[in-house]
Amino acid sequence: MPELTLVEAVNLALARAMADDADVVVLGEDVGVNGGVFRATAGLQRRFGPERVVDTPLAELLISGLCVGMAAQGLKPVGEIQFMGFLYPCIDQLVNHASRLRHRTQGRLTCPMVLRTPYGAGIRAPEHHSESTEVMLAHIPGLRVVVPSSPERAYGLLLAAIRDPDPVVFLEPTRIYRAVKGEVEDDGEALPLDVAFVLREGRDVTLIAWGAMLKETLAAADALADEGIAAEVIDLATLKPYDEETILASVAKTGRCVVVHEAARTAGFGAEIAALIAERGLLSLLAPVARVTGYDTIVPLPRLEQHYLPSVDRVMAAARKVVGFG
Amino acid sequence: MPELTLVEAVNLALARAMADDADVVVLGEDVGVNGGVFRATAGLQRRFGPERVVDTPLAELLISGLCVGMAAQGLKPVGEIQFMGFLYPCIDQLVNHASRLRHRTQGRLTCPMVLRTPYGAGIRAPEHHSESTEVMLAHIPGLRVVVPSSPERAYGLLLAAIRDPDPVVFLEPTRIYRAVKGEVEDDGEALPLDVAFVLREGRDVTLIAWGAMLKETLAAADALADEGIAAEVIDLATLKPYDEETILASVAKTGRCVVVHEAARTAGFGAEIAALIAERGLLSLLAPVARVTGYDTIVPLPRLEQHYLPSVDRVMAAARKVVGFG
Amino acid sequence: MDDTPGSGQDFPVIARFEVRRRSYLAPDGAPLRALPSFASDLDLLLALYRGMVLTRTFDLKAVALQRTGRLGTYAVSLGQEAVSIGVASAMREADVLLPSYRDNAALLWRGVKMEEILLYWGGDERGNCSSGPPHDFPFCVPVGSQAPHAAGVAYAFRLRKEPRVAVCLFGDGATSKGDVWEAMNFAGVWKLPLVFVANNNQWAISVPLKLQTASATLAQKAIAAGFAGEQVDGNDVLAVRAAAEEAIAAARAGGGPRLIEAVTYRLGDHTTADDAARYRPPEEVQARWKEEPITRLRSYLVSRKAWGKSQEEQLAAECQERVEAAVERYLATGPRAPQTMFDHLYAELPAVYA
Amino acid sequence: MDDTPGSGQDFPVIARFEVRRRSYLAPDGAPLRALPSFASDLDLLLALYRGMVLTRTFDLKAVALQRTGRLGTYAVSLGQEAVSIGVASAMREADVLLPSYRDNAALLWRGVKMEEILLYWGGDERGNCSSGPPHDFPFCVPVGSQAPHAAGVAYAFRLRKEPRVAVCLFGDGATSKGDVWEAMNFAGVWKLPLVFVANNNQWAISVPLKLQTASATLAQKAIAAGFAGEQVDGNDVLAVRAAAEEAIAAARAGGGPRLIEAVTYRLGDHTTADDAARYRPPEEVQARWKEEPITRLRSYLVSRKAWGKSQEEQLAAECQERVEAAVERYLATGPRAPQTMFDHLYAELPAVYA
Ligand SMILES: Cc1ncc(C[n+]2csc(CCOP(=O)(O)OP(=O)(O)O)c2C)c(N)n1
Ligand SMILES: Cc1ncc(C[n+]2csc(CCOP(=O)(O)OP(=O)(O)O)c2C)c(N)n1
Ligand SMILES: [Mg+2]
Ligand SMILES: [Mg+2]
Repeated sequence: MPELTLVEAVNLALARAMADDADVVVLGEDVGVNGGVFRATAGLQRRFGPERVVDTPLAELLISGLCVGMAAQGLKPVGEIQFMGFLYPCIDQLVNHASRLRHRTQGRLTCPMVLRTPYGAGIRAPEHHSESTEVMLAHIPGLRVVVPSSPERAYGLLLAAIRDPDPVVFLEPTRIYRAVKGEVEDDGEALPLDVAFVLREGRDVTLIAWGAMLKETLAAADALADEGIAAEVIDLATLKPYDEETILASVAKTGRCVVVHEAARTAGFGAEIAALIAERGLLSLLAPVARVTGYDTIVPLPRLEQHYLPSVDRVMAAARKVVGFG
Repeated sequence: MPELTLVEAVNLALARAMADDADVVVLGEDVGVNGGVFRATAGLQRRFGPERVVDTPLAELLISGLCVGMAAQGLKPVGEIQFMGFLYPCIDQLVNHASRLRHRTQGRLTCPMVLRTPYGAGIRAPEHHSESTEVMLAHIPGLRVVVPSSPERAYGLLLAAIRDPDPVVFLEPTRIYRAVKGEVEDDGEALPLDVAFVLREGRDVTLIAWGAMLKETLAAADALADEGIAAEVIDLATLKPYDEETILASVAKTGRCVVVHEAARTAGFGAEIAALIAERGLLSLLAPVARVTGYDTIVPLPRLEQHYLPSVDRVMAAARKVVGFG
Repeated sequence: MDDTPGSGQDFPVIARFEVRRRSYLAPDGAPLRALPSFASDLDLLLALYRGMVLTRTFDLKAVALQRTGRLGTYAVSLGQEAVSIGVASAMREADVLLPSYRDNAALLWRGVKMEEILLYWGGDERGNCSSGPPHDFPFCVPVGSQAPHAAGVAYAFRLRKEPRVAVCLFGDGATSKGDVWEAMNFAGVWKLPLVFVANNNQWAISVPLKLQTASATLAQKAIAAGFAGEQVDGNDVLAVRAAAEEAIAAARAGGGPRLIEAVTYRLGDHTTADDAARYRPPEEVQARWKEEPITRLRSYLVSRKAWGKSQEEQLAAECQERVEAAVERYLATGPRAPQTMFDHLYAELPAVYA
Repeated sequence: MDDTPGSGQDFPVIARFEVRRRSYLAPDGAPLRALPSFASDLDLLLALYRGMVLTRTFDLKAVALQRTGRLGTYAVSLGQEAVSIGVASAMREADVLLPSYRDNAALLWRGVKMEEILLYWGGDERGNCSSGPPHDFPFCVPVGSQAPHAAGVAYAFRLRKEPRVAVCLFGDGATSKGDVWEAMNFAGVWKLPLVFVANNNQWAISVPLKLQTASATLAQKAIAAGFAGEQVDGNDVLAVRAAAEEAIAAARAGGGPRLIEAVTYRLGDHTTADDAARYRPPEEVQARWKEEPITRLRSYLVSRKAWGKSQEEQLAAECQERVEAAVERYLATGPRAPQTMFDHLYAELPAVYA
């Protein structure tokens, strides 16, 4: 099995989906000849032609709206937004149309679309290229929001997203596009959406993260093990609808929880997880639920961005604190 | 002192701000001759002229972007979005520009704008007219998000929002635009932003709500009193940045908390409050934090919308449950 | 043209454009020029006429229902029936309609049942699961946001080489939205089988056209997207139908998109929640009644001896009866269980919500 | 024009438009026609020339810094210097510039320091708190999103009756964004003192103009908003400057907005993160070097005996020196404390964050 980077796994899944299903269409800015600014769509246009791998005009609202129209006609469009910072013009289409086309027509029209976008800070990119506002999407009923954290999961979850009969926003953590490698078999096997992945078992504390933050979270778990703290690490993977049971089961076992995300703290998705536990897992809690997150400020430009991102140290400190609590 | 409805109080505050400060400009669809589809800007154009009360073309992105440009020039624009369901095209401008103009220019340019919009369900309106996605805005660093729940607070908070040197999204609960009346003195006194209002004191349970849901929440508190349960009712009023201390102080006293909002449950702003308490108020908690919210589905059209909205009964049931817990 | 930049100097003109206005019938129904060939088909003309009259009967009834608390907010198409009917009548069943919220006439023409439209405005999602062509889009409320969908639909036709056309209707106000712009631009690039119809009824709620845009016509907005626009008299159903027929045929033949601006007038309030008297003088509205499409076509039909008083009375009675019957079916539609609000949220309700 | 809808019939033409193309100097620097009056001001021409050369020197240095890890992603304006310089030189200090991210030349002309621009692309917010006119906007990264700001700024001028003009630059790609459309339309309605400049460098990263839009010119997009557009040779700084001067003067005098399409070519990669060889043949780029603006103006200046080898050498040395000095100041700029990331989030940091 070949070792692939996460972005190569995305590419592989796209190629696989397009080969398997003539209805799959890829569209976005620079996805054609150029193969995408991160090369996620490299080679697809040569293989599937410019009508199935469409270089769109520079218009994000359009891309999302095209997806809705194509999907209503039974295509399976996979739109690419170049960076999450440019996804905001799509929110109108996502909230007012994509997420509710099935509901408002009571199943007459459906919207099997995927909107992919690289997201997150930490790649020394210019302004507006470091967004991680996934919670804005995860609040929207009718959408699915999926975030892979490894090449294998990128492949399997993207295939699942494309095959899913409903709209999926697929957020690809830029910071680990090439930073992690993994064996990926091109077997066309999708991974389940709606299921969180327990990446590491442990009984002292539950660490929950998604996307690029798994890197720091797993590193923290390693280092905590050296200190005698056995951390369970959960990759939430699908944020909407999310897998409550895996979280609750883990916290029932460990009694302690740290949620890690790079998005701003206030009303980030970590709040939802903490709220879930405060509501349904309170009796198992042996310590407050800690949130290790980005700060409530604008993500700074590269010179300071590393200070913005949750570090291994911050995750460890929070884990130690909840483990040592009470 | 005259008794005013909430929408009349909004109108009064706008008139006052415009009379006091020539830099205040009102703009939006139908805000001029027509006085706004809810009459919030009635009479303003006659009084202040069509250049300060601007009927814009039908373009929400434009309205928010105009506000940014005007504000950078030192005007104090107050944009109106006709319904929150049409605010999504503004999110790009709000996240990428309004909220960070000061930060990205290190104070050289600033953005003293207000974007007002009616919001919420329950007025038997057509599709897309029942949104309450306030959490999407409350997640954004650099914004303020304010929701009045009475005519007095509408007047005072709107004046504060207009005078505030930073961008404020001002969400006006449509359902109580005319459903509540209150005495409002046109004294030009602003109310503090960033401070929650304790509308009713009680020692058994803290009920937290904002906007139209205060109606049900206060009614529930009344009815609970008959059952011998003394509920403290907090109007959060400003969701971003929000007043953590008032919440924590109340929960420290009551040990029990119910958060009420009509927005969908998952990753709603209630999650943030529950997370705050799970993190910093856990030791005072005598029961799980309950969330009484809208459901994770598309707000139904009028025939079913009352079943979607949290009812007095649901609030009471949750309060009883947390009070009776353990 | 003398004020074009550079016109005082000898800079070469590198592009020229013009916009024409199509009309066949004067307000009094008199032909202004040779009629389009379909006008020789009297049955078709009568069908157009019936469609407009049915729509008006239906609209007025819907307002009455709203006024008596039996319907939610409703948007009448009073005075604009010719636009929707003219366009819809030029479409094939396999074509896809992407209407605005004021296109009752088009929906009815395409087979949507009156009780379904009432159900929708009465606050029940089942109204959108309608008896029209299953691929048609429902009413679109967020103004202009259906235009990118239309481009997506038309793209699908192009990709699959299906001889189908998407037809997207919106108002003058909608032309100010970036959505419409982005969609038109994309349609131009890919020469999509897509006809845009701007229903220029002069008002966007209270905002008059001159505050909406400075462009002399809405038709010329297509120039920006690299294709042709045409203005038609939107109160002349023959003009609308002819322009739509040509545009749809051209689009089907691979000729790419076209924009039709249909100039008409909103004789009614914006919706039942609006009071237009607040912002426009009754005299303006009164004057516009002289141009409205139903009387116009009737005058022409009468002049051709194809219509008369008895037919008119019979049609009125028939429309009334059909509308009443639909209203009865609407009012008899039972409530839905509250938990149906979770139906169709996803193909399958995720376990976590169950 | 024969394919305009309805042209086969006798429908009246109700609107006509044309677009002209302005140019003064041929690629070899030879005048094509009478030059604009400012061309008699040799000092001005030399200033334009120096501005372009400084920009290019700076750009190339910035790329070198990026390649050696001392700068973040950077967008050069190689070959496009005439657009920004021509436009900026036609502005007054009190006017407001709303640039795209590729308008280094305009910023430098307006007094922004080179080390500030480096600081910005080097990842430090302080670069935006620049020494240019304090009311100017910083680079805009989300494509086209500065256009509505420009309309807001121009609206403020109009309201306060200030004789100032907003000037908004963006690329060909940006013309596809609804933002630009909505802003142009509003500017038309209110006849705002606002000049839009579309820098048509033929590419939006890898997307060539023909996939961006089907419109024959970008200038004609103004027709949709009800005002005039003009195309200029964007490699001819005289043409850009003259068009900008006219448009800005007209706007200042209450004549409303104008759109200038400056046709140029992006000789460099999109940014340092891009490799244009992946999507366009080197021959195309090679051919375009023959049209670039600096050589063109130099040829003209030389033909007027206003420039020669020694001046060129001196200028090169001087630019090099200024750039190096600025780079040194940039590299010497100390780091900021991490907690400064909370500075200027709000006017006062809310207590809850303190
Ligand atoms: C995006 C959006 N903004 C605002 C509204 C509220 N609204 C409903 S109809 C309307 C005016 C639409 O005017 P026009 O496009 O001319 O269509 P008409 O109603 O005249 O048919 C407005 C502002 C909306 N539905 N959608
Ligand atoms: C809204 C938005 N979408 C995507 C991008 C990513 N991006 C940066 S520049 C660019 C191309 C811009 O092309 P054009 O407008 O022609 O300007 P040019 O770069 O050629 O100067 C793209 C797609 C962005 N910055 N903003
Ligand atoms: Mg209209
Ligand atoms: Mg370009």
